This record gives sequence, C-alpha cells and structure tokens, in this order.
Amino acid sequence: MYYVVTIATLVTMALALIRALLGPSIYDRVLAANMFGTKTVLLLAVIAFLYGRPDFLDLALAYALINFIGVLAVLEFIRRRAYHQAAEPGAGS
Amino acid sequence: MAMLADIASWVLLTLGGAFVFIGGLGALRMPNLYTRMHAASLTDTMGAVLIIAGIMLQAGASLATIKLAAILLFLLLTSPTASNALASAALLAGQRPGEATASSERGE
Amino acid sequence: MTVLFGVFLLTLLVITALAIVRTQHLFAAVILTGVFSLLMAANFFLLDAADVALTEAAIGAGISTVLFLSALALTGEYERAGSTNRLLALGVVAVTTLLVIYATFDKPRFGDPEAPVHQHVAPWYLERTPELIGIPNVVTAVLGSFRGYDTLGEVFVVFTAGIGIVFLFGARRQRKPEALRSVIGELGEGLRHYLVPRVVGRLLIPFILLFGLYVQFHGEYGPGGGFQAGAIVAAAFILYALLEGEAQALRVLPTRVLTGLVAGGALLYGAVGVAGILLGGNFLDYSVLASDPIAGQHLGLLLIEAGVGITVTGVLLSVFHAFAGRGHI
Amino acid sequence: MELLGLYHYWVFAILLMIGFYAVIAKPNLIKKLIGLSIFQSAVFLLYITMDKVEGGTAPIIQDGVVDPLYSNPLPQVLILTAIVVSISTTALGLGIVVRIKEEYGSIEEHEIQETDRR
Repeated sequence: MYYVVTIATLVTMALALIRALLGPSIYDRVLAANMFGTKTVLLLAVIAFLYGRPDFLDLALAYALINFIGVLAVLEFIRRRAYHQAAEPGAGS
Repeated sequence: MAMLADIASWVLLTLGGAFVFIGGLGALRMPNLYTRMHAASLTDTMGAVLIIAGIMLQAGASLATIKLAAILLFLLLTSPTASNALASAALLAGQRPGEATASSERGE
Repeated sequence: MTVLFGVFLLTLLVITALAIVRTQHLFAAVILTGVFSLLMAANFFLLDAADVALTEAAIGAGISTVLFLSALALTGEYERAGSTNRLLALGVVAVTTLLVIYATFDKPRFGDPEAPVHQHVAPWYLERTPELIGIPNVVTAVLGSFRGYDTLGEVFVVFTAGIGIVFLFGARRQRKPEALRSVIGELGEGLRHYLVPRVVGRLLIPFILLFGLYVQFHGEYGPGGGFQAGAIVAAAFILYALLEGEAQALRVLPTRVLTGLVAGGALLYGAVGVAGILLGGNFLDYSVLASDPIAGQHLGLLLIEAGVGITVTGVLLSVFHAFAGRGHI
Repeated sequence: MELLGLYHYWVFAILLMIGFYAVIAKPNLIKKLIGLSIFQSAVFLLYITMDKVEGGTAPIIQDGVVDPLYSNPLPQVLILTAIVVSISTTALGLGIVVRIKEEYGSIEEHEIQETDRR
C-alpha cells in the first residue's frame, strides 16, 4: 500500500522538477524547490515505514523543521536587492 | 478493529497520494506564479495531512506516531510560511498577480 | 521495487545537475542546487545511509543555500555568456565519461554481499561494536572511537576553513556606496516587518534548537551526532539572524563567543585524547576514562561528539556572519 | 535487474563529469564552485553506493532481530564527515571569490586575466 503513495510522491517530485527547470521566473523555481522539499519529507516518512525502520523519521523531521529557511533567505536576498536598486539605479543586476 | 484501521489508513493514503499528484499537476499546468502557488500549497497541506494520518494509523500507538505528529505540525507551520515569504518576495520584485508570469531572468 | 525508486531518483539527479550547469542565471543554479541536495539525501536514505542522509539534510536544507545566496549578493547574479574552448571541454568530458563507465564494468554488482569492500574490517566493526563500545549505532562508534583520529583530522579541517574565512574577511572594506548610507538602518533589520515569517520563525527556533540537542545526544542510538547537530543548531541561529537582522543575532552570540566555540570544540576533542594518555592509555583511547571500559567509551564519545558539534556550529555561524557582515554594514 | 546493477555507478560517472565540465569550461568562478560541489556529491554517491548490501538495513543495531544483515558502516563514516568538510571548504572558496570580486571587480576568468596583464 505504501507503494501507491511512494509512486504518487515520486511522480509529483518529477512534476515539481519540470516546473523548476521551466521557470520561467526565479520565483517559480523557488516554489518548485520548496514543493520538492515537502514531497521529500513525505517520501522519507513513507520509506521509513516501507523499510520497517520507523526510528528514521528524524530525517523527515529535520527537513520539516529547517527546509523553509532557504525560502526566507530568498526573501531577504530580494529585499536587500530592492534597497540596493533604489539606492543606485542600474546597478545590482 | 485492526482491519478497520487498515482500511481507513489505505483510504487516507490513497486520497493523500491523489491530492499530492493533483497539486503537482496544478503546479505544472497553472498559468501564472500565484495560481501555481495555490496549487502547490494544496500538496503541502491536504496531501501531507492525509498521508501522515494514514501512516499514523499504521504505526499505532508508538514513538513513531508522536514523531509523525510533530512532522505534521511543523509542516503545517512551515510550508504556508514559506509560501507567504515567497509571495512577498515575488511581489516585492514586481511580479503582479493576474498576468502570465514574465521571465525575470535575462538571456533565456 | 525500492531499487527502481532509486533509479528514478538518480535519473532526476542527473537531470537536475545538467540544468544547474546549463543555466546562466546563478540564482536559479543555487535554487536547483537545493533540489539537488534533497535528491542526494533521498538517495542516501534509500541506500541505507541514514546518518549521511541526515547530514546532507542538515547542511543542504538551509545553510548551503544561505551561503551561496550571500556570496551572490556580493558578486552578481548572472554569468557572462560564452565559455572557453567549449568543444575541447566537451570532448575531454565525453572521453573521460566513457572511460569511467568502461571501468565500472569491473565493479561488483549493486548490493552484492560478496563485494570486496564488505570482506575487510566492516564485519569486524559490526560484530564487535556491541561488546567493545556498547552502543547500537555502529556509524557513531566507528566515527568516534575506532576511527577517532580521522574525525579529529576532519574537525581540524573544518576549524581551518573557519579560520581562513575569518582571515579573508578580516580586512575592512573601504568602499561603501554613498547612496546606501541612508538606508543602512533599514537594510540591516532583517525580515522584521514581515509578520508571518517572523512570528512562525520565532516560534520554531526553540524547537529547532531542541531537535539539534536531540540529534546531538541521541546520536549513539539513532541517526545523528555532532556534525548533524552542529549544522542544525547553526541553522536555528541563521534563521534568527534572517528574521531579526544580523546585528541583533551578533548581540545574542557575539563574534568573541563564536571564535571561542570554533577553538573550544576542537580543543575539547584534543583534550579528551590527551586525557587518555594521562590516564595511561593511548591517544583517543576512551576505555581508560572511567573504571569500566564501556562506561569510558560512552563518556569519551559524548565528549568528542560535543566537541565536534561545538566546532561545527561555531564555524558555520562565523562563516555566515562573515558573508552577511561584508555586504551591508 | 542485471542491467540495473551498474546504474548507480554510471550515474556517478555522469555526475562526476557534469561537475568537471562546469569546472573546466565555465569562466564564472561561482559556477566553477557549484560544479566542484556536484563533483564532490558524485564521489559521495560512489562511496554510499558501495556500502549497500542486498536486503540489508542501516547499520544501527536492532534488538530482537534474528540473523540481521546490516550495510557497511565504514563508507558512511567517511562521507558523513566529508559532507561537513565540503560545505566548509566551499564556503572558503566562496570567500576567496568574494575577495576577488572586491579587488578585481569581476569574477569572470578572462576578465581577471585581462586585469592581471595590464
């Protein structure tokens, strides 16, 4: 039964990857990467049970806790870039 | 009783898999960034809730169930936050909702 | 069936790597590197390497993206078109790929229990760990005790890299764009005005720290240990710095403390080794640390893992502050 | 299945060379570092592939399992430390690139060489 979920998650990961490759904007890629992260959490949780080693859920927990830091870093990057562009037009890109 | 839990968990897992897949399809096919974000958030919340609830039924009362509950709680906190942060970033950089996403990258 | 999952994930890995190299937008390349790291971790997990997967997760999920983005903020987002001698490079790469693939035909098949790598030392480690070290996680036992010298070396490499960054960025930056002066206050305040990330982030920081400590001290029984815990704790402080601004984070953990952590962890590791000599054993022999050899091993492992965790946290945070402080203050 | 027995090693070879291509052909220094980290990941993959034993499980000893089969812990130890070392050394490389940008005003290989020739 876990196989159905695993396959659905893997296919969704592939779809997210296609979105990450297509873009078109950088935010689509970040969105896809973030979605990919959540799918990885689900995949790791399911596979821990598929392997019969539920004590390995720590891994999924780690991703669930810290995977969003990357997106916050993107927001901070964009925010700082906006200030730079306001301060010195034409620079920064 | 055990069989009932099994059937319930199968239903939850299958439904979760379906939600995840539909969300992924939406994230690929929707016309612009904000609608794609909407589709992706579906997989992050509904899909995750269903799948993890399904596994929890399989795990029964054990440490694993508590860990799964923690994973679910943190996922439900972090992924909408990430979506919010991403939407803020896109808006700040001048992506307007309601129009097809223009490439903000040079040379592609 | 799980082998097929692995094959699928590996194929995605190759596609991602190709896309990373092809794109000229370095920002996009960094985001795709995040996807690459997720795929790597999933593959490691499928290949039974839970500890390695946890390390990749701890490093790849937040820290490496943050570091690359800070570097991009200081250098520029785009690479120039055109490469040097593209055809020659492609030729060299194609020939070498074929050579390496040709060489793989001599390798034992995937998962073959008769492979030479499984015949030497590894069975001994698996067999003797319960009786000599008395902990379930063989990876931690090999890391901390059987191959303690190795790990000491690795800790000093991490330490040296941290010192190197601090020296590189030690020189004060003179040129500061005049126009930026007026907004420096707002620039340095992080995501303070973004309510949702701030509230949720502040809520999660204690849990991330708690999880870090769990990984640190549960490393003898499940996947985890000093390397992973150090990265997770560093991620918590980096999250704080993103939310509240870098200056505020430096008020919580000043540079002096960070330098102390970098040196202190490595020193603690070395000191445990020296203590072994003083108590009449060999360098990094923990059996003599307590009256009972197994209790001694436990104590030694606990201390050296703590040393590793402290150094890794210190180095990663020093590096982050070096980059973040370079651009905007 | 026999055909898939070497797939992991082929992926290793291809990843290795994708990383290598980025290092030798791309003039941008950050791109070179990204290529280098792909190269490193390929090596990690090679080691971890070797540790797998058919039907085995992760080398964390379980109580009450009859005749357990564990994968090889040794490659995992080597790679576990190597991952943390790789992020530290990559950070050092990024630091050097940032300093180059500050001194030369560019991180493109030929522009740096141009500046040096002057």
